[in-house]
Amino acid sequence: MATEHNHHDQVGHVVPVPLLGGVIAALMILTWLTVFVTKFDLGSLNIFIALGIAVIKGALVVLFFMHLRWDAPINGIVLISSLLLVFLFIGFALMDSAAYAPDQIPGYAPRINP
Amino acid sequence: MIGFLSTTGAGEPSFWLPSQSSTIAQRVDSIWEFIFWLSVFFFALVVVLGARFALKYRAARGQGTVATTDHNTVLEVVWTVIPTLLVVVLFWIGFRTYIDMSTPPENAYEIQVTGQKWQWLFTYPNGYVDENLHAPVNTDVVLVMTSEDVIHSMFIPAFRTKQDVVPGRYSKLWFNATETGEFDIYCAEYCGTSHSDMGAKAIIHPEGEYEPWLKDASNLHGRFPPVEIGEKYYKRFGCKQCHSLDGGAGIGPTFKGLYGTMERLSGGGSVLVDENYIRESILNPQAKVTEGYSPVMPTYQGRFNDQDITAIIEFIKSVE
Amino acid sequence: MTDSHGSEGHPAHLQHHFDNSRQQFSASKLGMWLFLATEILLFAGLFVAYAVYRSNHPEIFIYAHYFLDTKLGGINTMVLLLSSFTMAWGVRAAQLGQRKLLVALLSLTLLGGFGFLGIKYVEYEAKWKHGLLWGTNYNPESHDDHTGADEHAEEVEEAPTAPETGAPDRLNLEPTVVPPSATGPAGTVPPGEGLPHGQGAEPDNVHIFFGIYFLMTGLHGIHVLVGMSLIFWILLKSIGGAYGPKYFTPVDLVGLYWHLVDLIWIFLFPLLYLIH
Amino acid sequence: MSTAATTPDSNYLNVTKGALSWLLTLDHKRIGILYLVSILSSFFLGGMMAMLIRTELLTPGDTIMTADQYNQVFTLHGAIMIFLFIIPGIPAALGNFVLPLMLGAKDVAFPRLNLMSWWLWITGAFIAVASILINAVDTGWTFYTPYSTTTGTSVTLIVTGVFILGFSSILTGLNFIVTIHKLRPKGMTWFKMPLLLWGLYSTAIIQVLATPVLGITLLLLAMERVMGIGIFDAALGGDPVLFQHFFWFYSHPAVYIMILPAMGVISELISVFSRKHIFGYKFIAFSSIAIAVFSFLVWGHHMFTSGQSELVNMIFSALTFSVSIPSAIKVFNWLATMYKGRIQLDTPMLYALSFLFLFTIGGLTGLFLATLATDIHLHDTYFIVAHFHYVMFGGTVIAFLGGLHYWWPKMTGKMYNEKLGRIASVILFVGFNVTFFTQFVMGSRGMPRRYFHYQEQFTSLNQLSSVGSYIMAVAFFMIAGYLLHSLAKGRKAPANPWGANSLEWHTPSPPPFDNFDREMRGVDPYDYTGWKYDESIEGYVPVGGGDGTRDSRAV
Repeated sequence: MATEHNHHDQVGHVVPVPLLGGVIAALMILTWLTVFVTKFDLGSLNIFIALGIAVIKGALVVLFFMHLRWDAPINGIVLISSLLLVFLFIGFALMDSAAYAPDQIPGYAPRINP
Repeated sequence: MIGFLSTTGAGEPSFWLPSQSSTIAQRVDSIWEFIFWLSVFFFALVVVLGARFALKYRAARGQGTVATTDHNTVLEVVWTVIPTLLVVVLFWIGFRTYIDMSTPPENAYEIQVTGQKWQWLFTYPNGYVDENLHAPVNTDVVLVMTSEDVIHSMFIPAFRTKQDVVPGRYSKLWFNATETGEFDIYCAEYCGTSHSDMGAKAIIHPEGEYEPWLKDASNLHGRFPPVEIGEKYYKRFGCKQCHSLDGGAGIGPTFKGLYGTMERLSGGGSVLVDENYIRESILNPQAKVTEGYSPVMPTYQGRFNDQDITAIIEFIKSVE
Repeated sequence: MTDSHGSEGHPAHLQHHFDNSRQQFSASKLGMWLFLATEILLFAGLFVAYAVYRSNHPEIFIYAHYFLDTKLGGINTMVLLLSSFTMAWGVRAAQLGQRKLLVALLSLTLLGGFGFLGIKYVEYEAKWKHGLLWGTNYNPESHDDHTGADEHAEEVEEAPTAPETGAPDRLNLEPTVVPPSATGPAGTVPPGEGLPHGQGAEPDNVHIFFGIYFLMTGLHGIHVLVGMSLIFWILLKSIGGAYGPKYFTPVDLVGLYWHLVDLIWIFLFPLLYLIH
Repeated sequence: MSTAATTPDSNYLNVTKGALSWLLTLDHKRIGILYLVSILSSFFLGGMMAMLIRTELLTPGDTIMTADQYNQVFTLHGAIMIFLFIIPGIPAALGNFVLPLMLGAKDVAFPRLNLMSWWLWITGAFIAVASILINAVDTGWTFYTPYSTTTGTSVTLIVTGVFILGFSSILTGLNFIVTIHKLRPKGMTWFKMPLLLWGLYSTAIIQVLATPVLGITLLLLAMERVMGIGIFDAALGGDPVLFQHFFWFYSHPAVYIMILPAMGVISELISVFSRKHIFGYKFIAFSSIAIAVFSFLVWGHHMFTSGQSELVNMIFSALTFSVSIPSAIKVFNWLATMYKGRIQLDTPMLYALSFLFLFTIGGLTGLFLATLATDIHLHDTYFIVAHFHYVMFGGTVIAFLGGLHYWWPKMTGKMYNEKLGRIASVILFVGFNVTFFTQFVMGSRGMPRRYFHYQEQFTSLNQLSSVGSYIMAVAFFMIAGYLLHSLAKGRKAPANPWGANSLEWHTPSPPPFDNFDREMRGVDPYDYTGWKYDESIEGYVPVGGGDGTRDSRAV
């Protein structure tokens, strides 16, 4: 079991512990923050703030915990493509369902309220 | 061959399309025709070139290679741009007509439609229900449709129009018939066993004859003997889906020879099928279920009045 | 045949169709990222369902989320984040060949997984007990069943603070959606005046929220379980000293998977628990 | 130093023996063969269902079965053909065999995942077919809610099967992407890859990114049936139209999973049998990627009449047209490749020409369906059925058959009867057009799809269509006959019977276990100048001598 750090065989980036520690600290603070801001009513801003904080937290995890910052670009492209498709899917589904919502019968659910 | 290429005719069905019987049908058909000839042109281009190359340059087995140019950017850009421009045009004309097809005109005559397994019911403004669509000629008519169970689709080929009918929401379809007569209505969205039998007729009345028809049709009890009314209800309100008239097995007992028999009940005991039992079975179907059948019949409380129920009883009596 | 070849220049872990370790590692990594992309798109469906119902029926979500305990959700978020941290550190330990540290960190990560599922269990059980379930199983206790306000306040442990802190403000802001029928603390609402939590009359089809809640957290929970099994597996292998600077691919890949599970929870938490 | 081509040396078929050596193989070639046998069995099963459908439709009323049986038969025809045959068809069977060979690689990147993919396929297929025996399924392959959530048939079971099949498809796609990225040999840049690899690469992107959405859709559907969660079922407050968004988000890209590899095969065939460099390589390569990207943007055109909003209908109509452009580019490039070539009308080329003819019809009729105004009339009619079959059968299946005949010598080491091959391809072509062209006419005249009974006016067209399907059946039995015969009695195949230059032809037929006995380097796959015809082996040999499987010409 080799314990020494051999640069020639080394594949992948080694992340320093202080950096990992800094990231987890930031994640904790952001978690507290996202709960804290729900105490304030900012109308429709609330969900954007909550999601914004989640995106920052996610980015920290992806970039540092998941090594993407030092990884081959193709892996990042894979991630971004999948996220783009998620947005595409959500975007069209929201656009359409909002547009036909007025045609729906409010509260229609005969098996729930017969 | 001439028939094959003749795309549209005024009113009459052509080789490709059914009769052109609504205002929108003429517009749809002209787009159809445009795409048709465009397709014929490109198809001929590909086939003529392909066949010509295959024959002209055909060579015996074992040939070496040919060295010619393997790309030509100008050519490739040309055959990228031309299709692009053509499809932009296609999109635009198709979209414009579609918007007119999908936007019901204001003040259109409104008929409520319910789709259910497996029939259409058309409710007219005065409350009269019919299994066929009756409408006046040269009038904007809008159908406000919903489904009782699964998705159906209202399809009237002669009017070139179609719209899914979805449970839990209303969808609309409109037309303005340019011809009188009877036209087929189909269900175009697969809905189970009798999907292909879920048809109806669009009956377009001549100018001034629709209102009298509706008045006359609405007056059922004044026009028909009870047995015939019972038969209409039998067809119209979903009875025929479960109760056969010929003794055939179904979800419910057959009506053939039913009246006057003693039926065993699923909870034990038996009952004489008389006026009161039939009446109870219509209004409170779960009360006494015949042995061997599931308690699945919906109640018709509130949908039939006494006169209607009497008519149905008379009809059941008549089936022997 | 893929694990054979102890021949010259071919380490034991190198499969016969790769030229070198670097090629094999980067191939595994790309494969894993592609797999993570499929996971993201698998969850995408649930996020779409969530987005559609939330945007078209916000009243359901505002009403129903009071039944969720933000405190427990927040603690669970932290537990999962911490386990992600120990996992990331574990990858470093594997890369540096620090075997004991790796074993310790993987054990901690696994412990985090257990902690998360334990808290989840508490939350699920409370909902089960109160009939806060999906579809036709949604059958919250009716008001007549209450024997006393105090008992109820204790039982519904997942929503003790919501009415006191957030509800009044929210109610003022959304008057059309949620009628401000009551603002008192839990259990003090007179029967017949809507639900005991004070968030007004129950809107139609609240069960849809719980359907989405159980689908999202359930599918995520299954992923936690799978991740824990994988961590357990590499934990056993790492005790035997299987990983070091030359070969730590499985640790790295399992780490990626675990972080993804964390990543999804990062979004689930505000979407389900922190609704306005 | 062995002499692989001249002596019956060890090859991947005979290197190990016994059933287990096949069922647990990690060799991509054997897995390709396993897949080939599996999907052809499914094709047979699906084909039998098709024959039942066409026989039932000989008369407008009841012919040989009940309405319920008919609904089950067309559902299973669709489900089997799509999920069991055509999606794995070219990628998992032909692709698995040739992709590493074309790359000069020893295997795919993850051989164990590859084997797992096949076993998942077997498991999924077994469950899906078991649902036929247990109460069948009558929803149509589209599983539209709320019909699928309320019908009494075994929907949950088949959905489970298809869910597993989805994983199988994902694993194949994932493997191909990584293999193409990481295992290309020296000298093979992206633009020196054979176009089939571009096709498979684009396909794999869709497989990886779209299939999980099918997974969650089916999971939600199963949950809807088992638990009644009410997302898609209107009776529980759900939204049936939302299900269609979910379903088509996968299932539209899925038709490109079906057609893109077929286009790749056709690019190979047309160039090789025209003895001429492919025309416009980069346009064809990029058009594959473009189709893969566009494929995600057009799903809503399946929902023009569904109650989807007018706004979204408009966007999807516009986006749908965008797919026609890369498709048109490919067709024109193939024609330009043939121009002034030395065209050899061998069986694979006849299939390629059939493809050109049928795919053009399939593509052009798509214009009627992308155009909103005309689609409203044609939606859910036989026009759609015909269009779909022209693209999927006339396109993909024909290309699959072309590819099968093209690589058959490489896979089996045997040549089939060329004359019978040509005759069968012509019979198939005729039968196909008789079957499906009539359906365009029925559809535009207004006959809805999935109809058990139909109006008298459609009788003669339906009968003509059924006759066409019997003609196709004859062709398929012929093909099965001479291919099986070739296994036993076929002439030994030379290493390079067609004079192609992609790397799989630089190794013996059938290839040895490790594919190549030397390290391969990238070549221009469409440069045929290095090969000359040798009468004695009825195949091509390098101009510089040898048989092309050993020398260093490629290096």
